[in-house]
Amino acid sequence: MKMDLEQLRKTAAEVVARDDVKYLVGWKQGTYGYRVAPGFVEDAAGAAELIFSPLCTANLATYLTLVEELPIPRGQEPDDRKVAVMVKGCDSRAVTQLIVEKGIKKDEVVVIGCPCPGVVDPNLLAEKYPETEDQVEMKWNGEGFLLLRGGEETKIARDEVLAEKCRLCRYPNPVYSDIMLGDPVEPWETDEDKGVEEVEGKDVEERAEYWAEQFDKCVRCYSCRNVCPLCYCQDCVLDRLNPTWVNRAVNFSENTAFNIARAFHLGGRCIECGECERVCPANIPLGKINRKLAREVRDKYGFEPGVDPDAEPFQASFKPDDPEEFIL
Amino acid sequence: MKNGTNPYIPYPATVEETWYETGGDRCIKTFKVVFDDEKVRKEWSHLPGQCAMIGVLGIGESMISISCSPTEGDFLRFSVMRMGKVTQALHQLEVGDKMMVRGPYGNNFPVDDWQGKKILTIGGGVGQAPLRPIVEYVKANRDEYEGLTMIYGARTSGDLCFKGEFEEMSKCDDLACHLTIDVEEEGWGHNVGFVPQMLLDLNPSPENTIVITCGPPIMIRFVLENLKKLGFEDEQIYTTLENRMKCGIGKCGRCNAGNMYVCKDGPVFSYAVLKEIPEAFA
Amino acid sequence: MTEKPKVGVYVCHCGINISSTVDVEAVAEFAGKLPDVKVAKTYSYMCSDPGQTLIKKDIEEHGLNRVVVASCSPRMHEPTFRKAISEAGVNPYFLEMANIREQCSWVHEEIEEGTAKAKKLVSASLAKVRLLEALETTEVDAEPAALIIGAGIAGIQAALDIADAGFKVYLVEKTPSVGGRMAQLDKTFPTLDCSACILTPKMVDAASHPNIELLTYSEVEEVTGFIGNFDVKVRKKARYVDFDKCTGCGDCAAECRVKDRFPSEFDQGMGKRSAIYLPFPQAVPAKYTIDAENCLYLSKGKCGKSPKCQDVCGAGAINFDQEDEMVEFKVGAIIVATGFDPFDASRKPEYGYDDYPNVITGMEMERLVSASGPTGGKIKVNNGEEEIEPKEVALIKCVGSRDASVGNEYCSRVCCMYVAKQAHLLRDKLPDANIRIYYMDVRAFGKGFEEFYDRVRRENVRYIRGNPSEIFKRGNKLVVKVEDTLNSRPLEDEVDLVVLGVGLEPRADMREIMELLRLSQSPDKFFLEAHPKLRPVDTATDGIFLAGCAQGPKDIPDTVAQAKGAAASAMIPLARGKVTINAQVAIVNEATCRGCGYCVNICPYTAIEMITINRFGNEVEVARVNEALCKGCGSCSAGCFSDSIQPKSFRDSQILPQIAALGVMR
Amino acid sequence: MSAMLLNKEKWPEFVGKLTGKKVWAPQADSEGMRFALLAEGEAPVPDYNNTRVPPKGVLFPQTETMLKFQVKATEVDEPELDQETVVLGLRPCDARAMAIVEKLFKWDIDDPYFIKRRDMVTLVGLACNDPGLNCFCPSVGGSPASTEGLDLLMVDLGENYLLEAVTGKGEALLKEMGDLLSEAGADEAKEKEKLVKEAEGKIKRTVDTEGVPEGLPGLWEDPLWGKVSASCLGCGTCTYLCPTCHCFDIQDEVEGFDARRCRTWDSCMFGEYTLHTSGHNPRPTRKERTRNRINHKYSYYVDKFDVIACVGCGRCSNLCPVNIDIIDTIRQVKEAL
Amino acid sequence: MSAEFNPNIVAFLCNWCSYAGADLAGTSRVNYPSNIQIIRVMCSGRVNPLYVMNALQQGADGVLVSGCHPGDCHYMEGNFFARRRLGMLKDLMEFVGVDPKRFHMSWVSASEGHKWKEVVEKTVEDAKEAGPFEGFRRRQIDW
Repeated sequence: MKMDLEQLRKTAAEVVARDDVKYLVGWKQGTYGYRVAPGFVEDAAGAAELIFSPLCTANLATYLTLVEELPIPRGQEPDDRKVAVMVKGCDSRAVTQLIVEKGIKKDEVVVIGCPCPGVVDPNLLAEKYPETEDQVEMKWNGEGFLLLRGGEETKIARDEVLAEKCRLCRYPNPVYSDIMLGDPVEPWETDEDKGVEEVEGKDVEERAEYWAEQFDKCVRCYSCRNVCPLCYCQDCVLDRLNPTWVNRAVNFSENTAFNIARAFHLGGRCIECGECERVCPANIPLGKINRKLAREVRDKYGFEPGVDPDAEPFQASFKPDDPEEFIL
Repeated sequence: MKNGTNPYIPYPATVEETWYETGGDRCIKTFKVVFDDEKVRKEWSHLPGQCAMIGVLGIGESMISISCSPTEGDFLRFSVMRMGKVTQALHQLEVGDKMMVRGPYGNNFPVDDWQGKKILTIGGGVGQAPLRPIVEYVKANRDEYEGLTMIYGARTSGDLCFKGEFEEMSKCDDLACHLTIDVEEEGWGHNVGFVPQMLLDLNPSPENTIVITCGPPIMIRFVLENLKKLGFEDEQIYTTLENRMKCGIGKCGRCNAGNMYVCKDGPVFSYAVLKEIPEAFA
Repeated sequence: MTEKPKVGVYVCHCGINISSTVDVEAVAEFAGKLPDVKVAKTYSYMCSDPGQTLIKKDIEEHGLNRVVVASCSPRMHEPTFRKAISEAGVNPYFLEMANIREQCSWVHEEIEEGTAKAKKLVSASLAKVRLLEALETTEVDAEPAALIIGAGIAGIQAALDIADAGFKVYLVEKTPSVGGRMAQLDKTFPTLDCSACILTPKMVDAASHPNIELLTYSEVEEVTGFIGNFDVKVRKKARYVDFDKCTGCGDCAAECRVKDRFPSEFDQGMGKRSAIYLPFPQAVPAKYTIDAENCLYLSKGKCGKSPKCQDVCGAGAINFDQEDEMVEFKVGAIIVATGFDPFDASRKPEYGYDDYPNVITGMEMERLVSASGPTGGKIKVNNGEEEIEPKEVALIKCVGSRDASVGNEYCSRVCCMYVAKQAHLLRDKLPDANIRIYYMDVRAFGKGFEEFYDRVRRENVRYIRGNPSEIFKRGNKLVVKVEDTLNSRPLEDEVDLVVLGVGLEPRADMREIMELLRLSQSPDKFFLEAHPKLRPVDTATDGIFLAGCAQGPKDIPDTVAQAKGAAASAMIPLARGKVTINAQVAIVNEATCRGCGYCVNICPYTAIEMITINRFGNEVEVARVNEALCKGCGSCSAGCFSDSIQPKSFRDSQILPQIAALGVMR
Repeated sequence: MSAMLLNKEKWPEFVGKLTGKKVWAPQADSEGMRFALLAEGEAPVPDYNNTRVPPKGVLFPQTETMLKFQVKATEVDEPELDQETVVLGLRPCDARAMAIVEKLFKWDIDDPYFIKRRDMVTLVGLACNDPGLNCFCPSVGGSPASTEGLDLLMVDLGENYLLEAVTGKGEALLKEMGDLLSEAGADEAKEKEKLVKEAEGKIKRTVDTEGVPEGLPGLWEDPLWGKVSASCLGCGTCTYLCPTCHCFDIQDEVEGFDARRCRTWDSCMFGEYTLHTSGHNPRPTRKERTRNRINHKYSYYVDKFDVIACVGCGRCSNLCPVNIDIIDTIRQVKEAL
Repeated sequence: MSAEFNPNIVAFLCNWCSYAGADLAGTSRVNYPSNIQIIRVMCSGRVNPLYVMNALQQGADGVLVSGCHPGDCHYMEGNFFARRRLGMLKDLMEFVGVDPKRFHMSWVSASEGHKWKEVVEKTVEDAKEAGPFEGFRRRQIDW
């Protein structure tokens, strides 16, 4: 991996120094352990804190649409400066899809692309190499990873801790960016989607049971929705009470409805960054649902979201020969 | 759990009279309701400034200020602006229908402490609803107060609440009723202009006076400014706050402004207290 | 103000149509107990006058403000009851019908199940009616002008009718002259009128009518707007001839350096024309046009020392600097009269159309037989070796029609008769020739058709029942291989001339018009009418009508009749001066719209556009519905993630309670 | 009653003796630990760090029916809440949280549901021998073996559990167990002391809260709130998983003619939480919400109930998707003071 | 209970083709099971896929969505959108364990009264096979 932190920080500093840039969102060292936090950088000092490492799982494209729209007092001009964001391959698809959906405009953002050899699953990592209170550094190291902690270097094989989404990643290099950092990485052979296949292998009752157990755990914190770069409605229908799609009550019935609705709204839009699954405090394998739908859309409709900024949105278009074998 | 010990249980009250105060999209409808259960009726006691949770079963509840004074009789009055789901359902209630009521909640205007003082109310729009009980209370206990001045304004004459009551008021010597609307209208025999300006024009003396103001935030801001100009002290000024509420009894958490729960520590606050709460005017 | 819903439920017996399978009294009794229901009644025929009066009286007496009628299909009587309640002062959209006849009593047998289902349907209707909103229909002004696309006989006729009624007409024709296909015909069946003789006066009328603005050599580029208010952009293609100066003298064509080099479109390629040309002698307008592709000067930049046409034109009309011109105007209605294309005989290679010069199409035959045609009306064909007068003639019907192998299953309706007519004309010119017609069926359904067919048969024209399988050459003859299916005899007839009775097909370029006007196609690929029987000249888009073969194969009388029908329909909004806009349109909640533009993509009527609004000082993009264009289908709504766009009367907030009512009532 | 000992082998018997009561205990689900009702005959050993979701739902269920009624009626029914309940093996911090929240639910007007449930429940805690990475209970007045809020404390001594009754309810429970238990001696007490000390020593992440409650209001406009909240996603993880968060929403739900009024956990991190029907929102952005959350825990609650409404369980730090770390936040507050 | 299970089926029909087709079935006195309750919408494109989820949640055992044949949509394209959306929903529902027999989509034209009957029969039969819906129905939840 040729990612050079010097270069990254220098580029970031240059970008935030621009008059037309409000701030830059990148990754920075978290407060302890393996944590990496989103960093909002406005100056060179901030830029010097940025990192890019196998621990940078978060999809920062979320922050492009997360900012609340506040009333602007009369006579005051809105701040139209751009927001710069650092993206991995998967994250860049979110940016692309947002452009397709007018969630953002190309000229509202500066996209800094970071070719990504794959990030770690922090849970897996912590399981095998217990997390401690000290801040650690991690690096890509040839085929694997290098963990630097307390002056000690630990080599970790790639397969041992690689995040599931990365195992299945087909776009390690950003598909859309204004500035590209480093050299592109060589895409790798992707595994079968074992998670999805395992569920598919069950019969319908087993599946119902499996998901019943999963959705029963849901606490409806909405972190899956909020972290999703493509869930950017200011006013989510699933929050609304008139009409009520989903009751506020937290129980298996409403949780399932919530999860189905959430997944459906991402149909043909999910770019498989895996954030929903990562942030779920109940450990619901949301990625399986999203990936399943994404795969169906890819296989049956030949559509892949977030790769072409000029594409017609999947759910707002059709082909005369869309599959219809299910129709009576 | 037995009935009576659960503060969340609302009691049915029958709508005895209803009328529209104002029209338009966000119209205000007033309800006069009487509890069905005599015991509840007897045990109920409220003072000016307090609120009640009213609602319709199956739809929900809303915290609404009680817009009548206990001195008026064994009934309650609510003036409700049509805004959301609950108020919409409330607006559909007609005479004879049931409204579910629980309360009273919150603190009240310290009417006892104010005895012997002059009372000045400054209201704007629907903000007159929490002020009306004070006006009525003072009217009913005229001997105990030094007099009452009321300033009330709205955008148009059609946006004034309780219109029918003002004429009678202006007949009394110790009650002064000053009405104003933002822009001139045909047949309008009162002042034209904004409430804060009218306050300046009237130039009330701060001496031995209590001011209670309620209305849109922007009006309050200028009223406060002008009261200061006129020499009023923070302790003389009172207002009521409104926040989103669910439980009404200080549990559900959402109505806090700083460390105050509006539903319990309020809704009545003196400006002296309020200005210490950073969120109060957010 | 929010009124409390006070619902009247009316359950219809429909004689015994409903009451024999549904216990209507029980349904009414059940409904009476549901929330907000003030009265619930039954009546023998709700749609009858006394039935409607019953509802009106109840509205007055009980102060009802919503009505549920449980009776037949809303497709039947919704307008009836809407009108009834609105006469009683209730907004007509405060009505919901429960279909307990077509979808209940008539399809179920047991009274228990019928009654149970009727109750559910009523409770679902009730759930919805309580939440319906009052809607007002609005009217907008209609532009008293019409656009007619295509100036064949259909377009000309429609234009004349509308213009005669006093409305402005823009008649747009793609080619340099009006007249269309009819102008190419020789005589017309069954009366044998000379086509040109009856058409030319109409062409001239159309050109000279004060209310008609004729835009030949022009194409419609853009149509936006809606009934009463279409904005049209037309491209007037450059003719390189000053329209006002050209006298139509023809000196230019005669002197053209590439004189008579190019196949004449009008003569189906059988005749030749110059690069500057008049499509045919009677062309209207009689103005020359330069074919830029073939003109030496325009295509190569050089034509001798100087272009000859320019030199000889006394009027100085030649203008090589001319550019396409855009014309914009507004109309209230549009008639599509773009006509047809004859079937391309090359698609039946077994008939050898591409291989043998003496295999020609019916359209070519028209030109061949025409006195103004390339041969001056003489029947001469090249058999590959020499020019001869044919002695043996074969006419084949149903070429490209009723033929699934070329994708045309329909009957082209005119071939039977034009082939008969051509046989008759050939008989006139070739009294001794053997004339055979190969046919599958003879359909002579029109006025005077059967008589004409009889006449032709008596003129020694042989009708052979059989669909030729192949045509090939043997010596200097063509062999028609066919089985005479009446006596199961295989034949190999040797002939000198084969006329292929080609059918009619949608125009090759109709897709452009389709996309321009957002019309749809029927399975035969012609334009789809709104209803095959009851609205044959209307399209699904209000204010756009069809005339002539654009909608399907037709003969001239039918074309004219339909053109007149389209003209009459198109004149309704023009004459009224107003159009009513559908009230059940979609509406956007701009506060929640996230501006993704999905609805804009989805809407088939371009009724939704993105606009920029100021939301508390922030400029944000949101969708907005043009109510005049919206048809209320609701497709946008189902595709909106934030439920911000909702069709009135079919809002989520109105449908979800319906679902709940059906679900909970088990 | 003095401290008692329970041999771990007798644990199933111990649990078995709780028949007739609802028993909540930490159980492994597909991917973590959570408190769930024990099925009959089950007796999982409470060997865990802490549950992802705190056991606050035992007293304050995430969704709870308050009233039942019929559409169009005016009569309401209340749910029956009179089954005796035991919570086994909750951590001292979670128990302490219950005691803290109880103050609010008893403030002036009793919340009948919480109080009734509290009355019916016996809380059997389990001291932490091995605190987690983000545990910081000592920083906010707790301890790995705190008994606050508990009726009974268990300490894992290896072979045995040491059981110490804290309240009468705890004692009653011990009595119920009869000869399943044996009396503990001084050695065990010493052993416990040692374990607690060790546990405290294992706590690495600490924060000094001195002066924070008094100082917070003064930091109202401090830029730290913008910094802390910039990455906030506005999800409810921190509040839902917080054992002291007690906010709830009340909604009516209708199913046919049956209806109920129920309350559901709510989160001050949701924009909608304070949104007025008029569209006005006194806390319009994540900044105000984050500030409110911290202020509420570390200042307002202290004002009202004289205790920090944070027990240092570390869940919000553990599970915040974007590393908003309450320990770090309080450190920043402290620095800004 | 030995009584046969009678599934509760909610059907969403477009006004122009399928609803008219169902009307035609009525006019032709075609007999079919009464388990089906029709909600009329203007176009199958109006059917928000989440209606299907909602219907199951609110008490349906099966759901049917029916519209015009491709190319016949009164609104030109609505049924194409419906097909894409509902096809995707079906995949999703199946994956989360909702028996695909509970959800059907059909093309029924205004002239296909008999096809309507067949569609209803198939839908009812399938729903019967799938049995009472016990998934995420609201009623399953104990208040």
